[in-house]
Amino acid sequence: MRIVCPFCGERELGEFTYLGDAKPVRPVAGASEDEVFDYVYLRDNVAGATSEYWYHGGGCRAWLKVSRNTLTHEISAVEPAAGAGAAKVGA
Amino acid sequence: MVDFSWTPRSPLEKALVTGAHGARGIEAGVSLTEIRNFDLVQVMARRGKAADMAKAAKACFGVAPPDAPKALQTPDATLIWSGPDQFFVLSKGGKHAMDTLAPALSGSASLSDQSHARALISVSGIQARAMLAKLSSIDLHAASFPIGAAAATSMDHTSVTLWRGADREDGLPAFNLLMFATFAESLWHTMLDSAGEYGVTISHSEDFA
Amino acid sequence: MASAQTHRLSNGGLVDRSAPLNFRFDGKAFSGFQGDTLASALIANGVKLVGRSFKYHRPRGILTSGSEEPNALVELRTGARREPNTKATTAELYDGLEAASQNRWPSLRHDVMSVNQLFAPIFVAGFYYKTFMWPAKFWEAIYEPAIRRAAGLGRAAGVADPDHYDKAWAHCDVLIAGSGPAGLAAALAAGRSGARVILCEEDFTLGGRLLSDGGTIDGLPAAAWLSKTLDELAAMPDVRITTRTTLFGVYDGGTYGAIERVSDHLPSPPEHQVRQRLWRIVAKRCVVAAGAIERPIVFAGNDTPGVMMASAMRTYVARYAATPAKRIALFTNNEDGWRTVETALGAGLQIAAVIDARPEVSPAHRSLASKGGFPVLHGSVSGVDGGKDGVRKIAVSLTGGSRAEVEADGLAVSGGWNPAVGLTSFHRGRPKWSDDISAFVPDGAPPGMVAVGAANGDFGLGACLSQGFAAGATAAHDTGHNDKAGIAPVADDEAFSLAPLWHVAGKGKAFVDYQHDVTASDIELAQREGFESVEHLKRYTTLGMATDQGKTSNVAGLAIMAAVSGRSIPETGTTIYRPPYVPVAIGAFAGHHRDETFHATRLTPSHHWAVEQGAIFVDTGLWKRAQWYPRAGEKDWLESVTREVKAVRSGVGFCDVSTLGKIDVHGPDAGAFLDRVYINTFSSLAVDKARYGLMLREDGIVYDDGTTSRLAEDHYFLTTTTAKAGLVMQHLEFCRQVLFPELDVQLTSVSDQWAQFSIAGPKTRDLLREIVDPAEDLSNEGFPFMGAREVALRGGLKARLFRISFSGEMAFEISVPARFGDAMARNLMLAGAPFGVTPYGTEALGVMRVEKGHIAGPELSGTTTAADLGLGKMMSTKKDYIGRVMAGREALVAPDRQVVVGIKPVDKARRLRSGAHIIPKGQTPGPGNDQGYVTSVCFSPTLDQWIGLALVERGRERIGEIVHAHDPLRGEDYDVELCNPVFYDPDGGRQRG
Amino acid sequence: MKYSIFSLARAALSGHKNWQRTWRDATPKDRYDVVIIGGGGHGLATAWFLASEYGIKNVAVLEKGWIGSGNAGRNTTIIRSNYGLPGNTGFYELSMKLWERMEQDLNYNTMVSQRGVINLYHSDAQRDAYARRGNTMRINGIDAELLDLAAVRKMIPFLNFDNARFPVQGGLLQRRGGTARHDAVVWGYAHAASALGVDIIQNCEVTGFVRDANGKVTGVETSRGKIGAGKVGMAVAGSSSRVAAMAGLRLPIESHVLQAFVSEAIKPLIPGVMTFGAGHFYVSQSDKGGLVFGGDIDGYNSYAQRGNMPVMEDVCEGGMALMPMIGRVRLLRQWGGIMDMSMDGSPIIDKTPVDGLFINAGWCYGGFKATPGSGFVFAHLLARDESHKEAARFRLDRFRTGAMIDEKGQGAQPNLH
Repeated sequence: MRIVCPFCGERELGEFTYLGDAKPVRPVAGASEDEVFDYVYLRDNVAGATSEYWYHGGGCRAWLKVSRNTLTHEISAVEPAAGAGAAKVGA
Repeated sequence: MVDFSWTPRSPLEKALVTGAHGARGIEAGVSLTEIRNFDLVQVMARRGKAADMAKAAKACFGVAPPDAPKALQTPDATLIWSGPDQFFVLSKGGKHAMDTLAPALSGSASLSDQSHARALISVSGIQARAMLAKLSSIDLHAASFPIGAAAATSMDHTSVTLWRGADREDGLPAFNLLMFATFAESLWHTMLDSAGEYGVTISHSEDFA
Repeated sequence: MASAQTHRLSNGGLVDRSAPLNFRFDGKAFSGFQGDTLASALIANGVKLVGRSFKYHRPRGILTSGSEEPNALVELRTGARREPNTKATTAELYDGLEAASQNRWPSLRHDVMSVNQLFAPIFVAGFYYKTFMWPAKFWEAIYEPAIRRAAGLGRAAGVADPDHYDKAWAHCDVLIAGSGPAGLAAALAAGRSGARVILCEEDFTLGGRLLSDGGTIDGLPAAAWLSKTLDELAAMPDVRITTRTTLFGVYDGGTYGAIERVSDHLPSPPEHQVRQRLWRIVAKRCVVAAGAIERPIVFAGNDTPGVMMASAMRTYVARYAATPAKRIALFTNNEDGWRTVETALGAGLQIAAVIDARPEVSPAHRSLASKGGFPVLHGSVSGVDGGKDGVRKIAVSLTGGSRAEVEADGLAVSGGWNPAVGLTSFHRGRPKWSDDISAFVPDGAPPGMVAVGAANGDFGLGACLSQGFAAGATAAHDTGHNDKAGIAPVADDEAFSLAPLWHVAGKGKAFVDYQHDVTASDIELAQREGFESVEHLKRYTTLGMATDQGKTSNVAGLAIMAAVSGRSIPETGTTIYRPPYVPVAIGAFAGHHRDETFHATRLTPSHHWAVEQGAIFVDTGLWKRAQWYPRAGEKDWLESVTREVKAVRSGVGFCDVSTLGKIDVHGPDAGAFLDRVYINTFSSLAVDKARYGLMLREDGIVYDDGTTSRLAEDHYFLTTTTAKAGLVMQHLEFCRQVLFPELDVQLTSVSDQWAQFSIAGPKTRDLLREIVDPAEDLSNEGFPFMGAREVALRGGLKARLFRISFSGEMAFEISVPARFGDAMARNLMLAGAPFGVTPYGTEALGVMRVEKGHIAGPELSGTTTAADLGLGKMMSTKKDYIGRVMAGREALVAPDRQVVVGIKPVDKARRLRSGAHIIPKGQTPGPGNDQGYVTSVCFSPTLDQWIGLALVERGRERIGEIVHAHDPLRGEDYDVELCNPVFYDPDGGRQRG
Repeated sequence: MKYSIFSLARAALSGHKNWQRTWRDATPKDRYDVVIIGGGGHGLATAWFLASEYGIKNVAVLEKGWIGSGNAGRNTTIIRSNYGLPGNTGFYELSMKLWERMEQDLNYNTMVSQRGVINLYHSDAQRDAYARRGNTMRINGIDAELLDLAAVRKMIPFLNFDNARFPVQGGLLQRRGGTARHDAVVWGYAHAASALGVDIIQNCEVTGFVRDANGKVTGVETSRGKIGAGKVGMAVAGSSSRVAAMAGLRLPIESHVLQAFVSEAIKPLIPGVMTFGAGHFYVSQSDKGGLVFGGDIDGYNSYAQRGNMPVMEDVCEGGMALMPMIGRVRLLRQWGGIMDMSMDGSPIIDKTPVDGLFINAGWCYGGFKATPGSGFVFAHLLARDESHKEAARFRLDRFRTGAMIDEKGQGAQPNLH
């Protein structure tokens, strides 16, 4: 598999570490146990197009949101996580 | 009281043996030169401060730091992209060391001294690409990785910073490799293993190539 | 003396008669020529019997001339380099080659195990599932060992492979598999357009079937066109052509695997050279010009030595000038088979007969037959008379029902051609059936891949050239190159005519899978028993699972299954094609990563100093850490470690702790950030102070711990455990970039920047005063416990000093830039000499931490909560942090959880061991009363007894209780007392003093 | 027809023309007492135990492809019961005991071969962890031995002891562990269950659940029509989330690809099963002679049933580190299976919040060895509406309550288990 890092360009799979589904959003402080449980444990585990977090730890250390198909492994889009490249926020 | 000396010791002090290595009877296809005792500072822009940092850096170096995987050579420093909003300043002689850069950049960036965290090796020669192809998944073809191209990547499952410097005087390509100091000896042996079939010339230097 | 090459033509072929090579097969000396394979050399020497089959040990000869070979497998080379199951058809001959037949005893000609053929009526497909069940114990004791000995093929060397392997990456626009006419045409078109091209050829000579079949291209004889084309390609700097290289797999994102047999054609690899190299090729486009594989027809006796694929037979004659037989019969169902007749006649061989299953043959062939003086029989081969010395007589069932016999010493067989659909199908694409050629053709190839020529089911030379060329041009265009391909090479297409024929009914065993001895009747039996799915068929009969990967057997097998189950071939379908396309040495996949270079090694800054000191090292992750420093006269590790601990507790010692993960946390929001990742608060930490921190995973379980210091308002220096350094960095980056992007914080690993030493013991200050600039105040007031700041050293160097203690002693940790780490160790020795300074290793470090009740790896097991570790009070109730909510789940706060507690043996002389379980005293151990286990133990020199930490149910409520330490694995069972885990200086006076 | 050497000999006389189908080719009835989704080892074992142990014979097993086409036919065939945590330990030992009588139970030779499983250790910390685990086993009445270096050398002298990056220091041995012929397990259960009246229906894909007004599941929609059911049990590891989603459930499970590899057949080289403790590599040698080996999952969610090269290389590196004698042995085939990776690395066998729907899922790396045990306890749950005592901890709500069974201590990160 090859992932096009938005910062580094196309790189091979071995440079990246997988985390998981990017859909669950960490509940805000004060959220209930049920909400946090859902965030931490339950997954759609989609067979098809998903968005997921990958870490370019063997490269620029950016966290990436990768749109990938779990049936074909085809990658359709890659974008940086909100805080990767944050120095340009507001610029 | 006893007298101390604080002699710096390269992480490759033991492993690096100058001279020839590998296949004999052919002209060495790869030259490996360790550059010792350099200053290396990691500069990371603060949130929303990319433009400020670029401005401040320009004041220091005369050029804006690279905003993409490239290495910029200035008369007294090399600025190497190392990730989004960040770059390395590689220099010698203290002009761009941590203590001098910090005041100039501190408002817009966070600085970490990495001078001792890395070993620096110059890989050059007619077989440099063939040898690096055993270590690096990056396409180093002249057209894909021109002079000044840089990459934050991995070799042997270890993070490295790789960039292509100016060609050697004989026109052969030269690559620079910053690797973590604690991995350096291990990676060095892997490099020798990769280069052995081509014949290797090994040296070290206090100066950049 | 090597025997004469009795079956070598006096001229012709691509062998170099000026370069004779000697070799041995089963100990007998032979000679061949440069350019031979082992198979062609054996043929040239008249050797027909080369192997034995898997199950029945039937005598077998050479069937093919390529990597599809099922029969001619040998053990190549000897000693540590012995390679079992090597296909003689792909092994390049070299001087001194030694090969042995396999799966036979005592010899190839007289194989005792061929007795299995007598049991053949019982040894049908799947027979073992129906028997060997009684008595149950007999399976492992008797049946299975016998089966295992009988099964298998060649013998592995059994000792370490002495050769090296490496792996490399390559990148291109257009990757081409195969150097036949289609592949070369593709390379020409893509190369001329300026694309970067890599062409991989499995063979050691370029040209593919052109080498055997010839032809006319652009008006030139094939050989001339080939040489001209190779010259043109060689002049293109961005076209790379590699022989002895098989493209074996396609992976995601246009990554391909190829194996280059760098030195397999040599007696042994030259110095500094590898045996084989694994290529990971990243290609934007791939043109598969891998050709097609001729398929056998299943008939009784079709495995007799001397029965050979028609195309292989003409390859041996034309390319190698070796004659598999003197008097050849051809059994074909298609036009192409006849080319073997033409080649054989051209070489002066005799044709006994052509048995053609088609109703008609062309007038041209009729006249060829009359010219050659051989009959054309319409019908099928129904049996072969012969044995281990080869074919003698061939029985023919003629169309219309009568029978005929043909005397011949070789039978060429052509059942048509199967495109090599492996590569195109490795992404689970299923090839589709083509009625035109009665074969499966590629469908659903992975992105960027296209099959051309024979690999695409177009067998004509003209079609191969034009398709290959067009695909090369398109691939170049698609990868951004100008359309400068020029004009395609031109050739005529050969006539194509085929009447599908898979199986000829007859008496005697008719083999589908030669190597695994799967017969047509096995397939019928499988169908009868309900194994109709092709996947069931494969698994039940082992069809296609041999080393040839079913290249010659799969399609025939499923065609027979289709026939007996009344379905069409496409309805029956194929099994899934799996990489690798050819078997690949495991060593090649490992490359450099074996033995001591299996994984990288990390060395601490003082490593080589420690080596000089004679330290014993321990692997901690990738690190080598000094475990202890033995001294002359010490009888074991315990004595050394005990000395080191005592030295620290009574004087001063130091230990390289540079392996701890170290992270610079910068930015205005650094404190707020740390508040969210740690359970305790860091924003309130004063500058120049350090604090112990604990972080949880989001599920509420403890993740890591360490000391973090505030070096400036906007700069914290965070440390992690050695084990988790990289993972914590990743986790913090996730927090920074994904969870809390609104915070202005920057992270940098500085693990390698700093050499860090722990200096501990009551004389620590004395030693430090020798090292640190006298102007620095190291007094308890000037540098209190948990202080952290930069200091000047004597000699001008700057260092960071942290007043933290893992040992429980008065201690500091000192950091200097890493290149000074070696000097620091030497200077500590120098400066500490008057105080008896003692370097200590990780064992002593561990002893002192257990004495002090500090948690470490064994307690941070990934299942313990902060409260389990006795650190529940650190959990802030005033802020949100990672893991806070999940840590409150009922089972994680249950009162009966196993928590950290100290243990002491009741018998003070007893040794403790980690991994023992805790059982209430007086009870018989069982699942119901297994209350915990011992996590860490040590001999405490300070207490002069073994002590330990344990995780025990309600442990802290049970201090003082006597329990059993139950250790059946080591046959031990003894009483221990649960106690306060802080064995040493519980008030902490020493570290604060 | 009863299988034996005598029936084989008799059949040989008639040219094997009289063998019956190994299992009946059933057409679906309108309704069954229990419908099992998934014709893998677990589903078929469940059906057999329902029929043989609990007297429930009106059972259908629905398989979308051919039986055994999922992980039952894609694993590395290892059986063992060397688990360390309450919940797993007892369950896997129950399973092991069922392996030991499987062939006689089923009248089918599944080639259960107890040649031993050894987990090698390379550090004191690993030894201690294995000691803890082995003692747990012994306390639960399971065989376990802790071998030191000398004992390992004696038992498997061909390992790389002298030139290793992470030298072997010893191992935890379970002699009763070993391998079984994976496909035969599927066929054996199918054979025996079919003989007891269970309908095995291939090429029958479940496309939805039939629910009554109260939401109770009363049947399934399939590619071969609607089939009514008193209870529905799903045993579709690899696809659990997909099937559960049809009932509106989200699970603490991710699907991941696990690759496996087999070498060319060679004469006997390796006696039992070995796992390398300093890398990702485990290996055994099949009766046919191939080295069957594997490592870790590829690490990213996948339903593609095929993996990538980095893991393949990683596994072979482990192999070469442990026993460099296999360098010249060739890798013959590579394939991938889709694993239900749960959030704590342990399985789920429970009722679901949907009435009438029962789940057997989350097997991670443990599915094959669990086959008979899983079938037994799932049959118990389906028959009795309550968990078997050895599966009582495999609850679906344990993640909510915090009662995880986390052998590896990796937490809610499925790809690390």
